[in-house]
Amino acid sequence: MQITVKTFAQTRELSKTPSLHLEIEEGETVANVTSRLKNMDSNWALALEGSVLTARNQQLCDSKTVLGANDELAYFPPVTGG
Amino acid sequence: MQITVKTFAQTRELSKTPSLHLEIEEGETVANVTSRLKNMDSNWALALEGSVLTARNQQLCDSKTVLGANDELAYFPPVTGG
Amino acid sequence: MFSFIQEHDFNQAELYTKLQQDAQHRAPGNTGAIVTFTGLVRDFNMAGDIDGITLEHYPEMTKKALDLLVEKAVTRFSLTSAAAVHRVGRIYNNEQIVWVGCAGAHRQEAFDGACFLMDMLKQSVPLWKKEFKGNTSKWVEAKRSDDAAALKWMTKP
Amino acid sequence: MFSFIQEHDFNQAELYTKLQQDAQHRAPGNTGAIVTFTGLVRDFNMAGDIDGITLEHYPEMTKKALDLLVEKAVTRFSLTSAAAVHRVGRIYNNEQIVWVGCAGAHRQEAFDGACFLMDMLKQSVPLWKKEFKGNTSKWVEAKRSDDAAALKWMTKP
Repeated sequence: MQITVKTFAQTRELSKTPSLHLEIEEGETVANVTSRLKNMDSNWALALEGSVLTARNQQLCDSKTVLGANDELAYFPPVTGG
Repeated sequence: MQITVKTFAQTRELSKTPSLHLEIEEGETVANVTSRLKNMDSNWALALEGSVLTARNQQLCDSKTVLGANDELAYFPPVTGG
Repeated sequence: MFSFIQEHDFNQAELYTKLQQDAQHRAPGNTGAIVTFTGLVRDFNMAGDIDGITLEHYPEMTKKALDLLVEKAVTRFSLTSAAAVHRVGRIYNNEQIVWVGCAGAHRQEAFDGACFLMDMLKQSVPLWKKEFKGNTSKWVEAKRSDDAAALKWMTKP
Repeated sequence: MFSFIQEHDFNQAELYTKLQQDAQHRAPGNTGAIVTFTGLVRDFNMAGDIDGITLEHYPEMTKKALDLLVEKAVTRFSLTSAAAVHRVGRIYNNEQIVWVGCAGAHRQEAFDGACFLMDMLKQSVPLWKKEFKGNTSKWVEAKRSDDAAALKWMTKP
């Protein structure tokens, strides 16, 4: 099944990938996807280093969250609005 | 020498005296004046019972404050603005 | 910095603009946060269902006390400006009673300044509320929770 | 209750009126306190002297996150209404960035609600600031003090 990965701010600039589609297996967690992306290339490795937040379908989530078909998984740095 | 005494809100209603002039001696304190007023009549006795605040020349003061010629001494209940 | 004691109603938008302009004048480009507080008369108060309130004050002292408070807030919280406006006289349900505004470099200072102004105003500015319904009226008692709120600022470093 | 994410500037007075009307509609005669917060761009920020900021966001999530926050504030502090507006895109020095407003029966609830909205917004709404000067720009780092401010609300009963 397929998910959409999105990135924002520094994470977007470092990964050089604002958005991509990814094939995942049933039961894969955010942590699994994160380590697959880190192994893809050095840009992703750098982008996902340190404190990066994740959101599944536009809600903040943690690394243990299990992903499903057509989910949108976003990576971004700590927010700085306000 | 002479001072002006003023009262406000419940203190004014109970004392039935919004304002009066009073002769005082050199060195008299707020506490002295308060006990003289309390002895004047039962209205004043009632008005100055319990928690009553005092201000000398429009600044909050305590009972040990020494009064001077032409001072304005005000008595009023705890404030309830805002 | 400004303060008014007045019988007539005030306009929140005008006061906000006046505060912002004063802050910009006093410390150009350094205001990052503006907090305002507006107090209104509720239908249902201490004595139950009411028609409104009457505010008595000590005219010669009220303005001085309010000015002093505004100055203290600016100094204590390093504000770029602060202001307070209080109405006196007869005020009906849902009407405005009081407005305070604080401008500062950061949000915490502006929030603290506005809280401080309201807490201390309820302790040191000679204003007294009487609630009325029809022809009857009743003085509002000072609240212990207001004493506690003001005490907090006196004991804080 | 309302929230907006927008590129164009907002009018403090209009938002205040909208909040007050909403509170009056939701709980007639029960609003005794209205607190507003406005955030502005300062000339001098983390990176020193700047020309302004650019705000990036996650469009599909920002509005949802802001709506959720406003709802949480109303529930947690028993407010009569609450609202939040945040700008995105390019914003120059001294312009407005963010506005929050809380209406409640008493002042403490309205103050707490507005503090809560600002503290949590800086923690959970996907917005990122980049400061620019001329052709150079630099991302703003998240502050530890903002983490601490948000944590305060999570541990409070």
